[in-house]
Amino acid sequence: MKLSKNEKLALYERMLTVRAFEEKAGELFKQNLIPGFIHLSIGEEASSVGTCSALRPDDYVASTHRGHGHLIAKGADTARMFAELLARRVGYCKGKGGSMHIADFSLGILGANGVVGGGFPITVGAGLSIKLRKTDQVAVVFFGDGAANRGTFHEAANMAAAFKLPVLFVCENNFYASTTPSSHTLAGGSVAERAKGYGMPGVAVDGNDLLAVRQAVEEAVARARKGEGPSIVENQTYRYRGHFEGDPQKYRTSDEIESHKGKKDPIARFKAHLAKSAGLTASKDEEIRARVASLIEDSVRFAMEAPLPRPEEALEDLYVNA
Amino acid sequence: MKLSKNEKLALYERMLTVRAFEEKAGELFKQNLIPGFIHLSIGEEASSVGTCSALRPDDYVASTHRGHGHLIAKGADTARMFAELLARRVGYCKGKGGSMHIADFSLGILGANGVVGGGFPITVGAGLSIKLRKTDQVAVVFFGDGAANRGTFHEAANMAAAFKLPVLFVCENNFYASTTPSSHTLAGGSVAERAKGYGMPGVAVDGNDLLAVRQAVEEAVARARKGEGPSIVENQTYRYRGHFEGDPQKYRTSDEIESHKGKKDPIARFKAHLAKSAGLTASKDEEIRARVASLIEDSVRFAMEAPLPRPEEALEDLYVNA
Amino acid sequence: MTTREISCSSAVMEALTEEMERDPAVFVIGEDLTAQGGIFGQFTGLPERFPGRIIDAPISETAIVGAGVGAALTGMRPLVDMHFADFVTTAMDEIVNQMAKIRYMFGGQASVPMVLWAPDGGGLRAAAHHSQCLESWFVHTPGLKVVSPSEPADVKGLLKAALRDDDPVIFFQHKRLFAQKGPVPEGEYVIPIGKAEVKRPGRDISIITYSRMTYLSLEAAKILSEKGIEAEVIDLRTLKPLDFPLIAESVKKTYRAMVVHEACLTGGFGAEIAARIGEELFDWLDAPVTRIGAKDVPMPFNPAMEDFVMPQTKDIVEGALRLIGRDGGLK
Amino acid sequence: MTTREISCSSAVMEALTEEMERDPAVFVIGEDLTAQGGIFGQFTGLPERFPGRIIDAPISETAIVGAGVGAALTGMRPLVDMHFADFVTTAMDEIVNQMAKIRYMFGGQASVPMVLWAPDGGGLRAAAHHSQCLESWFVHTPGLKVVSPSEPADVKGLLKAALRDDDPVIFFQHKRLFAQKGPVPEGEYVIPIGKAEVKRPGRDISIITYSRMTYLSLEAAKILSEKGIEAEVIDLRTLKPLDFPLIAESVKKTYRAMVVHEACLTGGFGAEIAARIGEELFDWLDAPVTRIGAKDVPMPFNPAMEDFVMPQTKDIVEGALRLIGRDGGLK
Ligand SMILES: Cc1ncc(C[n+]2csc(CCOP(=O)(O)OP(=O)(O)O)c2C)c(N)n1
Ligand SMILES: Cc1ncc(C[n+]2csc(CCOP(=O)(O)OP(=O)(O)O)c2C)c(N)n1
Ligand SMILES: [Mg+2]
Ligand SMILES: [Mg+2]
Repeated sequence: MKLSKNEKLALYERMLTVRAFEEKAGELFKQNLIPGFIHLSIGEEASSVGTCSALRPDDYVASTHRGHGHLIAKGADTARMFAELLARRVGYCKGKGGSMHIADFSLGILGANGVVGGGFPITVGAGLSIKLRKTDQVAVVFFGDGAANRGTFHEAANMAAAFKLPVLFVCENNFYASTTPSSHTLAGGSVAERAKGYGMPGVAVDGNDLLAVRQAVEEAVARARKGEGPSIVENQTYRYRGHFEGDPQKYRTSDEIESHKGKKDPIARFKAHLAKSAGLTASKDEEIRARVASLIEDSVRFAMEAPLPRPEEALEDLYVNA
Repeated sequence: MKLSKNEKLALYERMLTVRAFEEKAGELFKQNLIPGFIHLSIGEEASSVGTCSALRPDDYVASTHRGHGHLIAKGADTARMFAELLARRVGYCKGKGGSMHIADFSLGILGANGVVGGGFPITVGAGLSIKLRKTDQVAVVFFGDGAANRGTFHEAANMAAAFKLPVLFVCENNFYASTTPSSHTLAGGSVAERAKGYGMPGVAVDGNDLLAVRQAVEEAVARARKGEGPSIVENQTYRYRGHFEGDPQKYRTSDEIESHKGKKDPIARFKAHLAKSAGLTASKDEEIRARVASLIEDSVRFAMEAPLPRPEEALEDLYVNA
Repeated sequence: MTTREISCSSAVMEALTEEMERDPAVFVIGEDLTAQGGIFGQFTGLPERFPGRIIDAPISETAIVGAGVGAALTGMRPLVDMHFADFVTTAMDEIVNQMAKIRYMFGGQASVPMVLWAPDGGGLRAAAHHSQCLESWFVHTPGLKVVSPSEPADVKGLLKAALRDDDPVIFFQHKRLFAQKGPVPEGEYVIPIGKAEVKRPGRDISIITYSRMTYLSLEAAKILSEKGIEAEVIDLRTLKPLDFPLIAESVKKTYRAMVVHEACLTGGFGAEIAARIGEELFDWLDAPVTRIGAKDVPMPFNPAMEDFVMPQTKDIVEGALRLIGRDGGLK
Repeated sequence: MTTREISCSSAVMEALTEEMERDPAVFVIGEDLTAQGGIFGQFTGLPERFPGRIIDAPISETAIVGAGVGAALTGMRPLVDMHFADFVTTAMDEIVNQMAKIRYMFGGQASVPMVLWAPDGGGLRAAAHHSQCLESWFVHTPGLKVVSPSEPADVKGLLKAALRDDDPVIFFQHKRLFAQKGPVPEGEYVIPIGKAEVKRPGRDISIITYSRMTYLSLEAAKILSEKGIEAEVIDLRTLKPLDFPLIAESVKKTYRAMVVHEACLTGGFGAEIAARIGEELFDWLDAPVTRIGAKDVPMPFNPAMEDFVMPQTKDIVEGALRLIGRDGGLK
């Protein structure tokens, strides 16, 4: 891994963009402007950005219900994302998908998924497609600690390993699945360890350390591109917000939440690193943050001003040839 | 494990019964007397008999499409089994189930299953029920190397381990799933090794060695009864017959099949052991074999003479309270 | 009997509390039940009252449902919480091939006394994966019973009946009705599975419906009444076994029938009801049996689109007017 | 065009061979395909002809179907072999929530050009887990196309159309028809999805059917003809989208309609067809639309029981006679 200073600064900016997007989405939700429900990834930015930074534009990513970060990390347009959350016609899915079904297929994003663990088999299929088409792309599936208990994880891991597919299983282990701590439901306690049962490498990393994530993913991606098969990377992290916006969060204390902030925060940590190693000054930091803020502001304005679809448009987009 | 000579002789007789049942079933099928299709377990008798010999009558067993041996090993009546294969009213399932759906619930058998891997979740439920009812029963699920790749395996293994349920996963690894060798589809190559990912013990044994199977199962059962949770036991064995009767078997050579017979045969091996350690003489062996032969003969006669159900009986047994 | 106003989610809570008190074999398994009383608050208080009997499972719906089957086969009476009805898709083998068929396949040796409890329906802007009404799949599955009540009182009485039933019951409850209140009798009562109820009598047209559409149909009936049309609204409550005698009685009185459900129109349960009415009551009909259901698309996220896709009160009113106008109006 | 007699399984083989030659994106994934040409011999020769493009998968139907979806999203055109249609139960989320909905949920960004190939039906004494007809679930699922042909010629032409279609198609093929032979044109042709066909013209009653029941209906029509009743037999071939115009044309001629399928009666696809005929052709009907389907139980193993449960030719004949007798016989 050899990242230039500018590359690092770009990753820093990307993490800030994810966070700012999520914070804004939370606000809009609170103002009842976003319908349905949304799951924010604040606190998990090193995982989404670190992972996607090791990918090429033509690589595939399957996302989850907590997917805004994955999209932004893969290069999605925050304006069209807000537009989708706000159910506008210019939203990524013309207002038909919302937060749980958001994607930019032109960026290789195979979709957020309302079904936990729904992305595993799809990603294996992308991996198979890569192998059949003989390209050196890779396909990445993001999933939570909770999703690791779905049968789809097992079938996909086994098939990817048996066929040596260029697939990367990236667990974002935030130690909770909705209200349930993984200590109660994840037998064995480790997602990375499960890799052994399929004869593939598995590694758990500090998922709040952008460079650690990047390193682990880079290695797994290199392996996959060489045709050596799949890997599991487990990014251990934490979500600051409730499972969904509005979650009463009776299952954990605010002390517990606070204990993961501050020095453990992935953005603060990378910032400290940059200050030391990439000459990130306070004014440079200000400049980046201002850019991010104005991007988010512009994006929201674009989305808010965008027209809503006509109700009858609900009947479009079902079939290619109806 | 302390088995008396008589106990050992009884297990020998049980294995012979399974084999004789299966051979007879094969014959009846060839004569077009058994409708549908049947999967025989010839060559795998040490697994079914060794496993069930370590169980109590009140323990549960979920069986598979290749289930005749499991039933006999758990104590089922061969006459009613033949009657079911022959679609008679006195068959275990009144002729509604056939070979793939055969069971004696009074013996704790939770059913053969036409769906590969269908038994996993059901067995976990039996384990949960045991825990809730606070008994010291155990629940055993038989499954093949092919079934180990189904998502149900994973969900069941994880749940059993997370909840420390008294469940035993007994893999009958015959290295083929239908026409497909497990080397092609079972990533990692070992079912027993998958146990680690769930933090439970897993052991692979020579599944043609009755005493090795018995030993491994006994240990796992003891653990389960003490409330220490589930285990995997992988009995490595081989099926002599095709996947189903009538299988053209293009996927393997007859040399391969023959190489598993003779000295490797589970019955021959146990016989040799008994000759040395339990004084099994030729005449005693003859006596046992004659008893088995007459049991099978009587059973078939009973079944053949038993009346068929009336077609309208197809409308019965759907609901308890219709 | 005195009654009080409680919500559908309180009705669930009461039914479960009473049945768990009554029968130690009853327990609940599903995801995220204990920390916050279930995602609709329907289990609030139960984890404390029945320690160990409300079980938080891993995200393994296949194994959860299958575990319900295994527990039911071995002496227990599970209620399995499907979280969202949409996720039945992850456990169809367990539901259709195991839960529904075990008794029959094994010649009546076993029974599977379990309740699969599934919150269904749209209107929460939750889009395509969290809004479906899938009852028609299960009505087509021999071996199951299917319940889908609307009023809190029915929820309570039918849930108690389902928990006591020796056969597997799928219990659909509409997510938009959890907060819905209604009068519920004090004390012990059970509503038998398989009985529909006339929620509003009428002579001009029979509206056959269930679940949330019962409320919209009642609203529509009010509007129709102002136009001089008296609609009879039948809430099926149970979909399988179907209370066809009650439907027939009504249609023989009104000569006109309309079926209303929230599920997609094509292949929905309304087709079965309409086909049966058409077949068995052919000579009684003055007009075609009309069906009202959602438009045949996945549920879109955008609220106006979602409302457009789901049947609305005005669709029911218009459907009735069309039907009545068709044969020259009321006689 | 010259024709020759080939079986349905040869028709599958030919269609696949031609399409795999034509388009390198087409491949096949499923269980046990290569060693013995698939469990119905339908893929014989293909593994040798297209090395690496006929893929033996682990027993992981959920992942197999999902992998089909992922491959379809990324430039391929998979045919996914479901082994037995009964096992769709293990992949319903992938079929219903992903394959069917992806295009719509994502606002038309993506398409899922894949074929889910599912051998269905009873009559093999294979009992409850290997005999089902489950098409009505998918007809109720917006986003899918559903095909269920009977004749080898239709199998070939429709399979080619399905493989070229940019939308997901479920292709049901009856297990008892694999050996069924029929005339198939030489050379290249495609049969459009969505078109039914009159397999026998008649004036007295319309028998609307598909899959194996087409043959029984044609037999029944012959018997009826001897009694002076001319039945028109329509083979739907495609169930979704439904060729209702052809049905309507026929019913407007015969004034009587009967729907015949092998699936269980209650909630089967026959309900949808009957409901639609009842609704849209009310004034044309001289008699109720009758449905013939399997009795509402899982498939029993015993052969006589199985035959009793499945619709037989005589049930179709009797159904037609009842219908015709009802309105006083032929006019
Ligand atoms: C199959 C399925 N089961 C349950 C749910 C409801 N659900 C949505 S998110 C979630 C928790 C997921 O936990 P995890 O995989 O750890 O991801 P996280 O939310 O922590 O990012 C649950 C149970 C669902 N959407 N899909
Ligand atoms: C879910 C499912 N998929 C496929 C099949 C078809 N099938 C029946 S047995 C079998 C092979 C099973 O292999 P394994 O689990 O190793 O058991 P074995 O037959 O070797 O005893 C297959 C593919 C099935 N019955 N159920
Ligand atoms: Mg989590
Ligand atoms: Mg095997």
